[in-house]
Amino acid sequence: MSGRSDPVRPTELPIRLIDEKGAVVRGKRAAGFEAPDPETLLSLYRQMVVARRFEAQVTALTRQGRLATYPSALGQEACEIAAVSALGADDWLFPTYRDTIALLTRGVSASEILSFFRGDWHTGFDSNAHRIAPQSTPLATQALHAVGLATAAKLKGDPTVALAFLGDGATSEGDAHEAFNFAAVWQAPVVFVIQNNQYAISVPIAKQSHARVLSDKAIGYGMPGYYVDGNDAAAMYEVISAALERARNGGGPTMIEGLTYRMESHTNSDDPTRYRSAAETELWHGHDPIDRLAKHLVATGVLTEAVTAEIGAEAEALAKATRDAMNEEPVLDPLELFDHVYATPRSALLEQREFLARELAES
Amino acid sequence: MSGRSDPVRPTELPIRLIDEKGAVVRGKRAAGFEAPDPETLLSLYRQMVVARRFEAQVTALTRQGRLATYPSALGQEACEIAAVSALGADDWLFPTYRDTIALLTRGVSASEILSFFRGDWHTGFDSNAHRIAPQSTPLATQALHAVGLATAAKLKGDPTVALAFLGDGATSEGDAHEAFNFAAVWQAPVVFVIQNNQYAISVPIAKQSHARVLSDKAIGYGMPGYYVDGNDAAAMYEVISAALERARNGGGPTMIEGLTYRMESHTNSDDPTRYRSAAETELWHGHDPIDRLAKHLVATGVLTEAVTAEIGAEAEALAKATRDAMNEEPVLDPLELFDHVYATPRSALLEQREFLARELAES
Amino acid sequence: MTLIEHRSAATTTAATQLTMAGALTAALHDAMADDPNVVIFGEDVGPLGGVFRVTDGLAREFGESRIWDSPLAEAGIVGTAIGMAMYGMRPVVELQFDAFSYPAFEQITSHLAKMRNRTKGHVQLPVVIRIPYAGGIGGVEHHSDSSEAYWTHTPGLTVVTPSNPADAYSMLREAIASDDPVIFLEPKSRYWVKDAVTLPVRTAPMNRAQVLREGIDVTLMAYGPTVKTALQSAELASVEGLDVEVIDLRSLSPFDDETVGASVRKTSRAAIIHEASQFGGYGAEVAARVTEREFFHLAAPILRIAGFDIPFPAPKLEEHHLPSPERVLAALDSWEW
Amino acid sequence: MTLIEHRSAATTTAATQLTMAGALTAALHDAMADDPNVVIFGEDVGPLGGVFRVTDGLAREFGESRIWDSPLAEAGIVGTAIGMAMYGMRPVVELQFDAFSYPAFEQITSHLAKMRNRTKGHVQLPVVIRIPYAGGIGGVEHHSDSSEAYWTHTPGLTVVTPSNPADAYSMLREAIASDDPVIFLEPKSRYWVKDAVTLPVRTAPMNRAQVLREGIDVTLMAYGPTVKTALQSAELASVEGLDVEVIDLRSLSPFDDETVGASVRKTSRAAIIHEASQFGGYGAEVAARVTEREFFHLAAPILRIAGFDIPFPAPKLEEHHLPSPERVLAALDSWEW
Ligand SMILES: Cc1ncc(C[n+]2csc(CCOP(=O)(O)OP(=O)(O)O)c2C)c(N)n1
Ligand SMILES: Cc1ncc(C[n+]2csc(CCOP(=O)(O)OP(=O)(O)O)c2C)c(N)n1
Ligand SMILES: [Mg+2]
Ligand SMILES: [Mg+2]
Repeated sequence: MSGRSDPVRPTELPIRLIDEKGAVVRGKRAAGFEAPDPETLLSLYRQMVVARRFEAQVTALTRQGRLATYPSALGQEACEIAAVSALGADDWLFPTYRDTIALLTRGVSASEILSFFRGDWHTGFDSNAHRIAPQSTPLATQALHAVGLATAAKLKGDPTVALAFLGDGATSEGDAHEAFNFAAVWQAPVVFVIQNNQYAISVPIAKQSHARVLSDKAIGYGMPGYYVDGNDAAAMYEVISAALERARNGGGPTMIEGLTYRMESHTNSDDPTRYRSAAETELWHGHDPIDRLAKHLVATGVLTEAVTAEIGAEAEALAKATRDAMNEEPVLDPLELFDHVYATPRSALLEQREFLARELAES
Repeated sequence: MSGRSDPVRPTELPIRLIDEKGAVVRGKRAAGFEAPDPETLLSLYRQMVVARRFEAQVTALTRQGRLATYPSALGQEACEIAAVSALGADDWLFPTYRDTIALLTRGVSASEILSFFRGDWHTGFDSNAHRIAPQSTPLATQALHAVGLATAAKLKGDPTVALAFLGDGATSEGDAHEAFNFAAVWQAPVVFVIQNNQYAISVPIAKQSHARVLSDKAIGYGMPGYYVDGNDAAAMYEVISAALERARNGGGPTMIEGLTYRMESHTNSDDPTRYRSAAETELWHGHDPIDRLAKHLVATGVLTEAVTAEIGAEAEALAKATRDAMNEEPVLDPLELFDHVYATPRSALLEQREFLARELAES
Repeated sequence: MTLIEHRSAATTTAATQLTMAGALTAALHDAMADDPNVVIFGEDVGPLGGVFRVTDGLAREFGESRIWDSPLAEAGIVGTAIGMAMYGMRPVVELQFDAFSYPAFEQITSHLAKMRNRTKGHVQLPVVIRIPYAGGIGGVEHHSDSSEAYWTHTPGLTVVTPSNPADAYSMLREAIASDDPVIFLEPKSRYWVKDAVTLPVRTAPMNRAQVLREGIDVTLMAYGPTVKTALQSAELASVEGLDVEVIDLRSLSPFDDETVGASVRKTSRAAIIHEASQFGGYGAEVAARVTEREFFHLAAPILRIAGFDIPFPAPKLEEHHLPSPERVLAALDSWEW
Repeated sequence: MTLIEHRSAATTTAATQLTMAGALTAALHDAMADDPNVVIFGEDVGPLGGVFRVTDGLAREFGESRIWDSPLAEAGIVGTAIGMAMYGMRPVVELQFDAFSYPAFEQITSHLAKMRNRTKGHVQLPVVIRIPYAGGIGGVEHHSDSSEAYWTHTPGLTVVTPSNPADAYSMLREAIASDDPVIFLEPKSRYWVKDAVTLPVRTAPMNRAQVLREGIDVTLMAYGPTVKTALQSAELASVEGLDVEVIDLRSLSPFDDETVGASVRKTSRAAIIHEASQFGGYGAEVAARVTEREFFHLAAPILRIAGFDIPFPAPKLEEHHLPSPERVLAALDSWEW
C-alpha cells in the first residue's frame, strides 16, 4: 500500500482518437494515445459491419420467434470488436450474454452461438478451443473467473491475459468489487472492459452509481483506470491493447470504461418506451460507432466502394449462414442431460437416465 | 453522474489535529479541521481510559477461561470512542465484534455486553433501546443494514444518521461495496468508519488492498473520503462529527478511514507471533492514542492529578462491576430457544419445545 | 390490469378475470395504500414495472419515495431492506429471478432469518422477498431454478407460494402484514393464467394447505407451478378409476401437518410433485415427515415426482425435466395396488 | 503435527497418533508435493496456518506461489478458484467457517456446480472447498452452522465429510484428485481427536458409506460430528440389549444406497443423526429415499434425530440443540418394538 507511483487515473473527458466527423483527435483528449494504422482501422470497421449484419439477422429471427431470447449489442460494436481484435490467440475472453458479436468475431460459428439463444444447450461452443468462457448470465460473476484464470496463467509463467466484459449495472454487484480487488492485490494479468451503455435493463446509470464516472473506481483498487469514448473503435482498441501489453509484462490489471449506448431494447422481450425517450435514442443514433469510422476511412481513402462492396458481401454471406444455421434442426438427445453432471458416474443418476430412456421409448 | 462538484478526496497524509507529542496540529495536515474544545477532549480521554480498563478486565477474564472469546480493541480507542461520542442520541450505531467498547461507551451495561462473549445468548442488549444494532460477525453485512436504516429515517423525515464500523479486511467483501454504492446513490445519511488496524486476523493490509489508502475507494462511489490518523481522537472526533452533520443536513454519506493498529491478538485464541514481529507491535505502542491525548491534556493543564485520580476511580469501579457481572450466574432457560424464532407460533416448533421440556424434566 | 382496476378493486363486488401477475400487482397496490411503511424496491421495479410487470403502474401512482429502482446488487437489496425494517418499515423487495437470489444468500440466512432470534425478539424484520421461480417458460440458464429447499431448511424464514390469482392476492397481503420475514415464491409459468376473482379476496390463511380436489385413493401434493400438473394428473387418473385427492401445499414453511395428515390417513397413499431436483428437495421433507407421522397408515412409500438431479436444462429440453401428468400417473401406477 | 512428520508420512510404516487436523495437513502436503497444480488459498491459510491450523507449515514449505492468503471475500475465493481450475489448476480453498461460505453461494451453485454441464463437459472444475462446519466447540453465532443440505441439494457438487483422521487423509486426497468439484466438510469438533494412523492411508472410496459397527436390530446412520454420538448410542443401546449397526455415511452426495439398503434390509429399522435443523435437513433425503427403496422391509418409520428448527444456539445452550446419545436412545425407544 505504499511507496509505489500512482497508477493512471481516468481522464476528465472520455479518451477519443477519432471524432464524430471522422477526424483524428490529438492532444489532451487523446491522452497520449495515437490512432492505429489504416489496416487495423479497416479491419475493425469490417468486423463491426459484419457483426452488425449478424445481429440484424439474429434480431429478425428472434422477432419471428425462432430464438428464445437475444440481447443485442447494436451501438456497442466499437467496444466489442476493439476488445476481441486486441486480444491475442492465447488470451482468454470472459463475455456476458450481451457480447455475442465478440464471440463471433473471435471465431465461434453462428450455429455454435445460436445454440444458447435457441435453447439447445447452455453453451454451444468449446471454451477451451476458442479460449472464451461461457457467456455469463449471473452478472459480474465472470470477472472473478477471469482473475482466477489470469492468475493461474501468471503462476505458470504463461503470457496469457484475460479480458472480462462487464456492463455498467454489473459494476454494482459485490462480485465486481471482489474481482477488481483480487486482480489488483494479486497483480493479475487481466483487463476489465466495462461497457457503460447507460442502462441496466431499465435502470439508468444515475441510479446505479453516484461516481463521476465508473472508471474512477479504479483509484480505489490502486489500478490504472481509463475513461474512453466507447463509440470510438480506435480509442477502445488502443487503450485495450496498451492494457493487454501492460498485463502481459507484469504490470497488473486495468479498468477501462467505454461510454456507449444500447441502441436496442435489453432483449426482445423488453419495452424501452417505458423508461427512455425516443429522442434520447435518436440522439445516440447520431453517435454511431460504425458511421464515424466509415467517415474516417472514406476521408482517408481507405474505404473505397470496392472494399465497401466486399465487406457487404461478407456480411450477407454471414447472414445467410446464420439463417442456414437456424434451419438446421439440431438433434437433441434428452439423455445427454445426464452425461455432463459429474465426471464420476453415479448410480442414482444412471437410474434416472434409464427412467427417462424408458419413458422416451414408451412415448 | 454529472454536473455536481467533486466530493472531498482523501488527503495524502492522514489528517491529524494533535500530534504524538500532544501538540496541536494546524495547516495542511489538519485539512481545515480544528481540535475540539478542552472539555470534549477531556471527555474523550476519560472514556478511552475507562474503556481500556474495561477491556483489560475482560481480557483477563477471558484468559481465565470465563468467556468463550473476546476480540479486543486495545490501541483503537481513539476510533471507537470518537465515533460514539460524536453520535447523537437518535443516531444508530452498527458495530462489529471488535467494537465492544463503543457499546459500553454508548451505555450498554457490562452484563448485557458479556452475554454475547460468555455465550448466554447472541445479543444481550435491546437494540432499539440503545439504537445499536447487534454486533455483527459476518463481515461487512452490517454496513448494508446501516444504509437501509439511514434511508428509512430519511424517508420518514427524521434527522437520524447511521454510523457503521468496518474493519480493513471487511472492505474486501462484496457487501462493503454494495453498501458504499447504495449509500451514495441513495444519498443515505450514513457514515462509514473504517478502522484500518492493518490486519484481518493474520492478513496484513498489503494483501487486502492495492490501493494507496482504503479511503480512496470513496472516489469511486462519488462520496467524500477522509484519511485520518486513527490514533488521534481529536481528528477522528472532528471528521466524524462533520460527516454526521453533513449527513443530517442531506449531504449524503461519507467514508472515513482511521489508520490505527490492533495491539492485541485478533481474539484470545489467536497467535500473532506467527504473522507479525514484536518490533512492529512495539513500534505502535509508541503511537498509543491515550498517551497522546494525555500529553496534550496535561500540557494544557486540563488533566490534573485530581482528574486523573477521578478517572482512575471510575475505571476501577467499572472493572469491579464487570467482575461482578461475570459472577452473576444468569439463569438460562433452554426453552427460550424456541421463543424468538417466529412472531407467528408454529405447531411443529411447539412440539419440539415440548419435547425438550419433557427431556429436561426427566433429566 | 390497469391502475383504475386496482383502485376499484377494494370496492368491486363483481368478479373480474385476473392474472396472477395482476393479482400480485393489486395486492402490492392495496398494501401500499393501506400502510405508508410498505415500500418496494429492487431491479427494474420502478418505471418498467418489473420484468414480469408485477409492479406495473405502482411507480406512477405512489412515486419515488414508495417504490424505486435500486442499484443492481441482490445482497444490497436484502441488506438494506433489513435496515429499513429495523426502522419500522415493511419493505417488499423483488429479486428478479430465482438464481439471482443467491448473491443475497448470506443476508437472508445469516441476518434476515436470524435477527429475531439473535436479539431475543427485540428486533423483528417484516420483510417480504418476492422471487419469481421455477421453469416452464423457456428461460435460458439460471432463469428457471426452484430454490425453495434452500429457504425451507433455514429456520426463521416463512416460505409460501401461491398457485392461482386469488391466493396470490390474499397470501401476498398476508405476507406483507406478517411480522416474520417471508420468502414469497411466484411460479413464473403461472403469472399469465387468469381466473375470475373478486378483489379484495381473502382465501385460507397463508400457513395452511388447501384441498383442491377430494379423493379417497391417493393424496397428491403439489405447490406453485405443479398444482396444475397435479390437477391434470387427477383428471387422467380418474379415467383409470383412481380417485385422487389434490392438495395445494401453499405454505412450504411451516408445513401443514394437519391437513396433509388427515388426507393421508384417509387415502393411505401419498405423492408429492415438484420441479426442483429430487435429491434433498422439498419433497424429501414432505415424504420424511408424513411417513414419520403416518407410517402405520401408509400402504406404500410416499412417492416423489420431481426434477432430475441435474442442473436445470436449456429451453428445448426442459419438458423432459419437468414432471408431466403422464409421469405422475406412471408413478402412481408403479405402486402395487 | 510438524512438517517433519508430514514428510516422513509417505514412507512411515509405523502408525502414529494423528489428529484429524494433522491428517488433513498431511493430505494437503502430500497432494501439493505430488502435483504442482494443487494450490491453496483463502483467509489466513498462509503464515498463520488457518484458524484451525490445518494448513500449518505449508506456506513455509511450499512458498507463496503454492499457498497464499487471499483478500477477505468468499465469493472472490471461490470465483477465482473456478478461473484457476479453468486453466488446469486444482485449487483447494478454505472458507473459514460454515456460515462464511454463504457469500460464495452464487459462485458455488450457479458456476462451480454447473460448469461441466453448461459446457457439455468441455470445462471441468476440479476445485475442493474445505469448510469447517457444525457445532460443539462453543462458537459464537454464525460459527456453528451445518450447511450440508444446501450443498447436497445442488446437482453437480460432490459432498463428503470425514469423521476420523484416517478418512480425513484418504478422502481429502481423493477429493483433490477428483475432476468434480467437492465440498469437503470438516467437523470442527473432531479436529483434535487422535487416532493411530499410518500415512499415507487409503480407506474406502470417498463415495461409499462405511459400516463401523455391525448389528442386527437397528441401522443408525451418522456423519461427521455425529458419528461419535452414534457409536456412543450403540454402546448405550447394547446395555439395553439392542444390537445397533452404525453406518458412517461419509459421502453425502452421492448417497450410498447400496450399503445402507443392505443394512436396512437386515435390520428393518433405521435412524439418522445430524446436527443441522431437522426441517429439510439431510436426514429428510435419507429417510425419504431409504423408505422409497425399502418400504416393505421397514418395520417402523425412519427416525431423524436432528437439531431443532431454530437458529444455532449460543454456546451455553448448544448442548440442548445437539443430538445426544441419550436423545438417540430415547428416539429408538419411541418405536414400538
Ligand atoms: C446476479 C444477477 N442479477 C440480476 C440479473 C438480471 N439481469 C439480467 S441483465 C440485467 C441488467 C444488466 O445491466 P448491465 O450490467 O448494464 O449490462 P447490459 O445488459 O446493459 O449489457 C439484469 C438486472 C442477472 N442476470 N444476474
Ligand atoms: C463473511 C465473513 N468471512 C470470514 C469471517 C471470519 N473472520 C472473522 S474476523 C476476520 C478478520 C476481519 O478483519 P477486519 O475486517 O480487518 O477486522 P478486525 O478483526 O481487524 O477488527 C475474519 C476473516 C467472518 N467473520 N465473516
Ligand atoms: Mg448496461
Ligand atoms: Mg483489521
